[in-house]
Amino acid sequence: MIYEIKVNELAEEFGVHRNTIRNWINSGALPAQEGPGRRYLIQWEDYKQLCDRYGREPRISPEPSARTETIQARKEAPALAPVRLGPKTNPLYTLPTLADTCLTCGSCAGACPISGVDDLDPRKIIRMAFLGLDEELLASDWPWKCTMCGKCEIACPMNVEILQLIQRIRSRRDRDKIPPPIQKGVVTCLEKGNNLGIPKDDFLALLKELGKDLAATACPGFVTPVDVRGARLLVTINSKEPFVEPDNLTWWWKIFHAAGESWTIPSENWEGVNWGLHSGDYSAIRTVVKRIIDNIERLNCKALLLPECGHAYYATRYALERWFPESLQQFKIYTVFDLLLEYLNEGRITLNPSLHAKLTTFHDSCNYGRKSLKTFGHGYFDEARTITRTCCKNYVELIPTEEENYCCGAGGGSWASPFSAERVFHGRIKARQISESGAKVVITSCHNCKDQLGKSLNREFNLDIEVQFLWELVANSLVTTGGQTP
Amino acid sequence: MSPEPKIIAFCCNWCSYAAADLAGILRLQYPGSIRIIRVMCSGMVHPEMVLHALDKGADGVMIIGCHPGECHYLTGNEMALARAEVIADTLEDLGYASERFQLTWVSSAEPERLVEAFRTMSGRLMLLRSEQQTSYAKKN
Amino acid sequence: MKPKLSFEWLHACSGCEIALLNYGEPLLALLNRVEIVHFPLLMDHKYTRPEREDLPLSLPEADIGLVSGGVAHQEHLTVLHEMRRQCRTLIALGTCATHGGIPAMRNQWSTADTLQTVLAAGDTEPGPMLDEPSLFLDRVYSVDEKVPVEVSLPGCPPQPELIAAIIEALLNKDTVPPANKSVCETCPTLRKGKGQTTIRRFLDNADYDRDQPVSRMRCLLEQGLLCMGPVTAGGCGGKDTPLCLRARVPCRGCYGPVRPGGNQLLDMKNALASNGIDHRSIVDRKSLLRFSGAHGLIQPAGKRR
Amino acid sequence: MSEDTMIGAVMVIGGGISGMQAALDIADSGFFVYLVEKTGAIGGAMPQYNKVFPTNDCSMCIIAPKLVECGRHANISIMTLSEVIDISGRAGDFHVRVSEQPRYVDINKCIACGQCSAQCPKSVDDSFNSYIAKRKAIFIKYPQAVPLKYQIDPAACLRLKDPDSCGICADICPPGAIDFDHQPQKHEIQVGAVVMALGFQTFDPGKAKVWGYGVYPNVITSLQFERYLAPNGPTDGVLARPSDGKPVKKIAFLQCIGSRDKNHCNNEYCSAVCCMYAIKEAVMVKEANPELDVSIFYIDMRTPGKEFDRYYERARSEYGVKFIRSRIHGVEPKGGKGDLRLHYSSVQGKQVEEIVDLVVLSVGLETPDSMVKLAEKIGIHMTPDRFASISAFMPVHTSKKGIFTCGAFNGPRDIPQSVIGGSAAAASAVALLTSVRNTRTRPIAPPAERDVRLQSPKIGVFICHCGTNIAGVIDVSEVAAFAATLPQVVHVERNLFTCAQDTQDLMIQQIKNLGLNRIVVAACTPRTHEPLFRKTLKSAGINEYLFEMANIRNQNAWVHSQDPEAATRKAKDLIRMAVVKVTSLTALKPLRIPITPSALIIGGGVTGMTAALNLAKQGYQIHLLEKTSQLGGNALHLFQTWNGEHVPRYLMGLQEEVNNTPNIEISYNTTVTAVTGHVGDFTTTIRSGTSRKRTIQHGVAIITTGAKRYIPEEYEYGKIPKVVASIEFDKLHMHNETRVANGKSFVFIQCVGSRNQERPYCSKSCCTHSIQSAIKLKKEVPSRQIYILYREIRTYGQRERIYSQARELGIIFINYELHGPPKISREDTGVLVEVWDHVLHRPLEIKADMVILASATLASPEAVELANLFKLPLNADGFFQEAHAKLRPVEFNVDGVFVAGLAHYPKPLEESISQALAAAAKAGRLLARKEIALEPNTALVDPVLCDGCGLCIDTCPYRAISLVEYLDEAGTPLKTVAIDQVLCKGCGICQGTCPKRGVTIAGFTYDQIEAQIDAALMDALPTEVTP
Repeated sequence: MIYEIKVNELAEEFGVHRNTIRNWINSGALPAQEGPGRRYLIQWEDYKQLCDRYGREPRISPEPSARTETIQARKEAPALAPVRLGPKTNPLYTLPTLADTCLTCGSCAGACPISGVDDLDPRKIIRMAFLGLDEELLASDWPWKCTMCGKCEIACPMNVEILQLIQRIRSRRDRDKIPPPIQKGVVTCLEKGNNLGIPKDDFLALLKELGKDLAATACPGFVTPVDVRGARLLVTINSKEPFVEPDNLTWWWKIFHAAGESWTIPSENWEGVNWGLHSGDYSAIRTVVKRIIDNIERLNCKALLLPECGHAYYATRYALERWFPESLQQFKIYTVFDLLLEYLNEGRITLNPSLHAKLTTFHDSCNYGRKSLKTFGHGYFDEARTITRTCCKNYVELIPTEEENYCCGAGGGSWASPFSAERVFHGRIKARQISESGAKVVITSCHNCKDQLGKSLNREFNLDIEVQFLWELVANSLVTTGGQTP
Repeated sequence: MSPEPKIIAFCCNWCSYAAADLAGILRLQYPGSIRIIRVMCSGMVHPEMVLHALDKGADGVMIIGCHPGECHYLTGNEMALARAEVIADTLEDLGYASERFQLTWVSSAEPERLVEAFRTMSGRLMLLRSEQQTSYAKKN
Repeated sequence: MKPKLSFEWLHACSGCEIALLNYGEPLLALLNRVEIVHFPLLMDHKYTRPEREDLPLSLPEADIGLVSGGVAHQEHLTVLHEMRRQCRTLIALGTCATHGGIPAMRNQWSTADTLQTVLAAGDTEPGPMLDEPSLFLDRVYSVDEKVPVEVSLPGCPPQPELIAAIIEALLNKDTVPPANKSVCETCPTLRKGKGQTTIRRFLDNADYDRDQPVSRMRCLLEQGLLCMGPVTAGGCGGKDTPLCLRARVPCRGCYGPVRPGGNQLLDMKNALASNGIDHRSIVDRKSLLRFSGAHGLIQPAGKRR
Repeated sequence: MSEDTMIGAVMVIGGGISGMQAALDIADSGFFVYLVEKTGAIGGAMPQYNKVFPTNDCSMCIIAPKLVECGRHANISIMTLSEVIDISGRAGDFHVRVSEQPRYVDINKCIACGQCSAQCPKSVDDSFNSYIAKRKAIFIKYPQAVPLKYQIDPAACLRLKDPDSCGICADICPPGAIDFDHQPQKHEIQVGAVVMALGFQTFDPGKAKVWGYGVYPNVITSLQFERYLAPNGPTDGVLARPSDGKPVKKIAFLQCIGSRDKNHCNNEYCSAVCCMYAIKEAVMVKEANPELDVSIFYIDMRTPGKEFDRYYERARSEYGVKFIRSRIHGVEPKGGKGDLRLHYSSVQGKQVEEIVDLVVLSVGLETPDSMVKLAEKIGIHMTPDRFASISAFMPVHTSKKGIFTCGAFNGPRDIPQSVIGGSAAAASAVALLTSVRNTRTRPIAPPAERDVRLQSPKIGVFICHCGTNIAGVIDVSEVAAFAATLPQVVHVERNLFTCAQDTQDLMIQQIKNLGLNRIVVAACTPRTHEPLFRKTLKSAGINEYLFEMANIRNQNAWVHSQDPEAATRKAKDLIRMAVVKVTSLTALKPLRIPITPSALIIGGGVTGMTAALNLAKQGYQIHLLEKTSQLGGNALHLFQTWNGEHVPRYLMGLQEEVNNTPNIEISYNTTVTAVTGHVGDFTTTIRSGTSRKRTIQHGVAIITTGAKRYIPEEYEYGKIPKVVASIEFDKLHMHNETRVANGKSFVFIQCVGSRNQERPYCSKSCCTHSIQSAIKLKKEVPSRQIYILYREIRTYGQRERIYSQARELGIIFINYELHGPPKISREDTGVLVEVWDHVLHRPLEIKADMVILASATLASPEAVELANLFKLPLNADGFFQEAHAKLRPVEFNVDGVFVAGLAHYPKPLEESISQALAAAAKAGRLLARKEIALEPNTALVDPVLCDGCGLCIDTCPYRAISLVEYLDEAGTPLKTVAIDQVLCKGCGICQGTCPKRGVTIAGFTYDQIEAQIDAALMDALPTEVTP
């Protein structure tokens, strides 16, 4: 049966942008011929396949009378080999709260933005774990497409620990089957001290260079403090910044400079990123965080600025609380929000709110938001908004927001992994939120979120927005004592 | 269209009257020209009441009692059944069409059946009226 | 001035008039107290009974008028209207007047059919057809269907004592006792229970002991005989046993229904059916209305309204 | 506690439906009742509802009779705005301190004219209309409140805050009832027992922002929906979108809001009523507007009660309500205009997005913290779910002797269970205080009755609007104008709710002032409301039988709603018929007959024994009949109740207590062969085994004949030995039989024989039963694999706890509703069970060592025979049909006969026990009265017409007619018939037989019926005679 479609209708149905549909047609994901009047003719079977791929209920079915509730699933499903249930050997999990207490009520599947992709959703993952289909779970890519955003967990009435289950599935997979970029990142970090293997002298040269430029422009007398023994605050660097966008580093430096902060960057093992969290490699997480602690002891620092990327903050704090609780007594830990608020409250920096007039909103990244609330007892919602609103008067909230906010789609290592179609598909809800809010500027506190929002969704969904880090916004709003902007 | 046929329905307090109430609760609709008279039992209705109603202009008369064996007074509905034959014969003798009288059983839990009985009776009387009108027209 | 009496008879058989004469000696005493101004059967008083309303008819004015017989013909109607005009109180005498009587049994056929079968048809050479068949009414009516009547005295024939009693009562100006009890009121028979299930024809006698009084005999209806007692107005036997029962014969319902609007057929069959007696075992059910065919109770078959 | 120092009074805390029922039963059993109500009027939550399930009656019509009865009862003192501070003392002699908040309106003066509220400038959110409407600072709780007295809300009133501001109401109040310096008062009350009917509050969904309640205006709670639909609600029953008033096209009901949820609240239990009220609300709104698109999103559709499953099936198939098995995680707005977006995963696992106009949150029930504190202060133990902790065997006793509890405070339950609970609590309180019965009650003096025989009829016609039920279809003003023209009608009146207390009092005034001597009420059906109006006539001083109702609602407005003109015409005819009949009605005196103070209880199971014991404690003689040779009935096969209490030990104790209670006489192997007589004086013949028949005289009878287990035909039962029915499995499990002992894998299959074409009802206790067996199996050997294959898991109420416990133990639940029932086949030594998984939509295979079938509970076949003997109705499934599911759940239309336990409907043990106590309360209430009045409309012989023809004698089914000889004044022997007024039931068969109108039934004479016929056909031309 031929199914005639208009591009924007199909885009509306799938919740994606017109460009995405055109990409799917050009890339052959959706075979279609040009029809009269800017329409495309596609076979119903291809349309059905696309629906299956993205877990959509086909809006029209060939036989209008077919009721979806009939036992059509049985006819349609290929002859699946029956699963022989029995006692589980070497089970994936032991605690019942990871799957057993599930009511199969469907709240998680309803909440998850990529529910239905590969015909799987959180409810089915739990069910497969519960019925002992471990091999299939490990073989499936769905756990790797899941961004572990936790939206399913806050929806679950029975408080099933879905994220721990996904984490368990990821850590159980053979290392060579993990999405290559992530595994490579972890291995490089372990061997070379940072994910991208930047040699030490190139790194130090870059720091010095940047320091000189900064001293020449906004912060006279600035010298990049490397290995400064006795500095108060140890700062880690996300290797992506020196590698790709070196001047991003200078935002923090301007702030430290303005606040007169005593801080330092370790010359070695300065990597803040911790992809062990994505690949479920707990020993890697522990090693990277141990290095940070060694640096603090080596440089005798009093406080640590937790790495600013969402997953890095979560992994580092998780590791500190789980394996190095005693170190928490030795030094104070700051999140990006705590530090910036401290500077503001102590008046060490002052911000000029009139610089950013455009309508601005704040995107709560999952790790700083609901996951942090669940694991560490506090979600950084209010702090983020206080800082953002001191910089921009024209503020609007996304709907839903804070604990119920939708994930940008790039978390859990998705930005680096090969499932870009699913990542964009996941981001469609975030794109809708932003376009419905009418915001022109989106502030976030996580690298993956910034890349996904700024680079991928902005173009894919034609959002025409500007995305800034929180500290970028603060840096650009700084009022130096001389009154002139940096 | 001539007005709906006027029907007098003797409903017994325990079954058909209760079913009529239940039909109300379920909002089942039936012709508005039916007038229900509550009697304690279908056995209480003397055949003269049926003739009286027809003489006074009723298009049809119904007696609706409980199903055999379910009468609150044990044998009331059997009496009504026995008398129904008498009524049918007498109607013919007095020149009335015997379709104008109907005895039927309804339990207190069968509102649909009661409403069905009302509707069929009303339909039958409409048919009878049109038959008589055509035969009357043919004659003149 | 003696009260004036006027008699007339319509579709009648003079049985009622003879019943009055059967009153015997006391009739003479009664006659002295009244002045009979018009009595076609007994007094030779020439007058023509016009067949149509417009023809002249004059009857003497009277205090009490007695009319016997039903109304079946235009002539009866004109005479009846005149009687009504002339008499202050009008008495419908006999079951024919009060309920149509035996003649009303022809109501089950239309007047035209009746005339056809009675006069014209038949194997002998055709008799003379009446010139004006249309003067016959469509059926036999009772007197009170045509004119208001003060006193109804059913009976075929009514009991002479009853007639005299009514006239006496009217003379002494006291009210006429209402007769609203059935024949069973004064019937002494024993009632043990309606056991039987069918009605048999009265071809052989009821069972009773000859030398025992009627009061030892079991109720004839309970013996399976169709006794119309329960549905027939009482009074034929005065205060004691009803006439037919004295002869141990089931009542045939000659006094008409107990209540003015009553239907002897319906009441009887209903009572039988309610007692589990197969009412279809009555061979000719119309015979239950043999005395009260008027008031539209007997209709020609096939008429369906 | 010596007998005589006990106090013959009881305090009932909480004036909801359950508290009112307890108060009425206790007061009618001879004890004074203090009904303590926190708010300004009794009625509790029920008056807020528009309709109630499963009968779809309008809620006000159900509660009005009880409200009025409580309001008028001489032995019930309603203490409004009062709360219990603490209770001290012991059973039989409690000392209760009650604090009463000031009403600021003098109850004796206020005539509820409403002037004050009209002028009051201050309006605040009205909690009765759950905050979607406003009310004034001076207000009445709801229009039909009892006591109907205004009150001032101290938080809102300007005058109370600042003495020299406002005060308008006091100035304009006609009787000057308002007094701003009322002070809170303290009361010390001595009572013998306390009944806590504290009720519940609905969950506030505003706490969890995820549903958008309080943020998006089109997200409302089910209670608010109920108020929108109610005719006396803020929008007069018209449903519109709260955001912009536009018509509603698409509605979504979200189930389990504030229930079965550890995440957004801590109510882990199921609130038991939300599924049913959601279906009811969906059906009500679909009925008004069939094109509406209504969907209900649920986890399990829990409709286990009597007639509930049929109600659910009818909503789905006949009304087209869509049921979607998927819990909605949250509600988001779509665009700015108020539309709402629901994103869920369909049963197939596909994403679906629906845009709806209205989201209704089916909020659950919970106990307010204030009540939890009060309970703890009094020393009542509470369950973790914050409900009164009760034992299954003593469902209305709290942990403190002498303090009983009932209603939703015992755990979430619906109105029928609350009414039964109220009666059960009454039975227990009365049993405790039997020795001091009638010591504290005031005698109820019936008002003198005016003799109206000589007066010419002066008729009052009262026409009811019944909210919009009647007025919405019939032009009531035109009908009222017509009624005024009818002969002998001197007064016509229209009211919104004629059955409400205030209108009743108004009627009494009208009757007295205008000297009315005949009343016609044109409203609902006499079957439910005639007794109520008769009592009103009685208290107005005229004979209660000079009354006739015109049924212009059930048999007119409701059934001709599409044809308003015909309905109006018919209403006029019905009123004319009622007026013409009432004109010729005569005053009747009810026949008073003595009551034999003994009860016959048929069925010796737990239900029968409980009722017997309670009535014995109330001091009556009990005859307990048992069909078999052993007491215990179905409970003999049970092992534990839902909360794990050991049944066999309790059963032994019960049997013992029954055996050595002197006034209980037990006869084994006994069946009933014949029943004659009537309430107060039954004579029942019984036969024990082969011995001679015996007769028993008794005043009341309670049917507790229990039910039968369904012997499964499906799933290879009987062919494969390892496939057993649940009760058999209990036995094997109790004795650890080999198949169970070394069984490794067990499969339970639910709904075997229930909820199918043949038996479209739920047997209510099998889910709980199977889950308990599964938990016991799993705890014994944790390595066992246990599967439960179900259609809906119906562990309603606090039973949800064992469902969660089962899942925590790793018991696997598979739903076979979508993909069809499992297939059972033999596989070497075990049993192969093939079923499809409802989440993965894939075939599964389980090799089970044992398959346990949760078989249905059927009506016992003997029920039909017993029903005929007592002339009782059975419902379509063969269970006894109670008089009214909500108003009279344990009674029949036949007075003096009651039903309890499985004979009424399959139910778990503790519900049978509380229904047994309820039946005991109702029976006890009847036996407590020395004599009762019988309906006086029996047959009367008319000496003028009857001549003893005897045709009526044999037709009488009760052999109440006999031939009589007498001598008239002239001495001649005449015959007539005489009718035994007690035996005669007023059926009228004799009237239908008599050929001479010699016998008639009072209230249904020939002339009255003929007059009604004439009135009905007044404007019909006589059938045109075709020549």
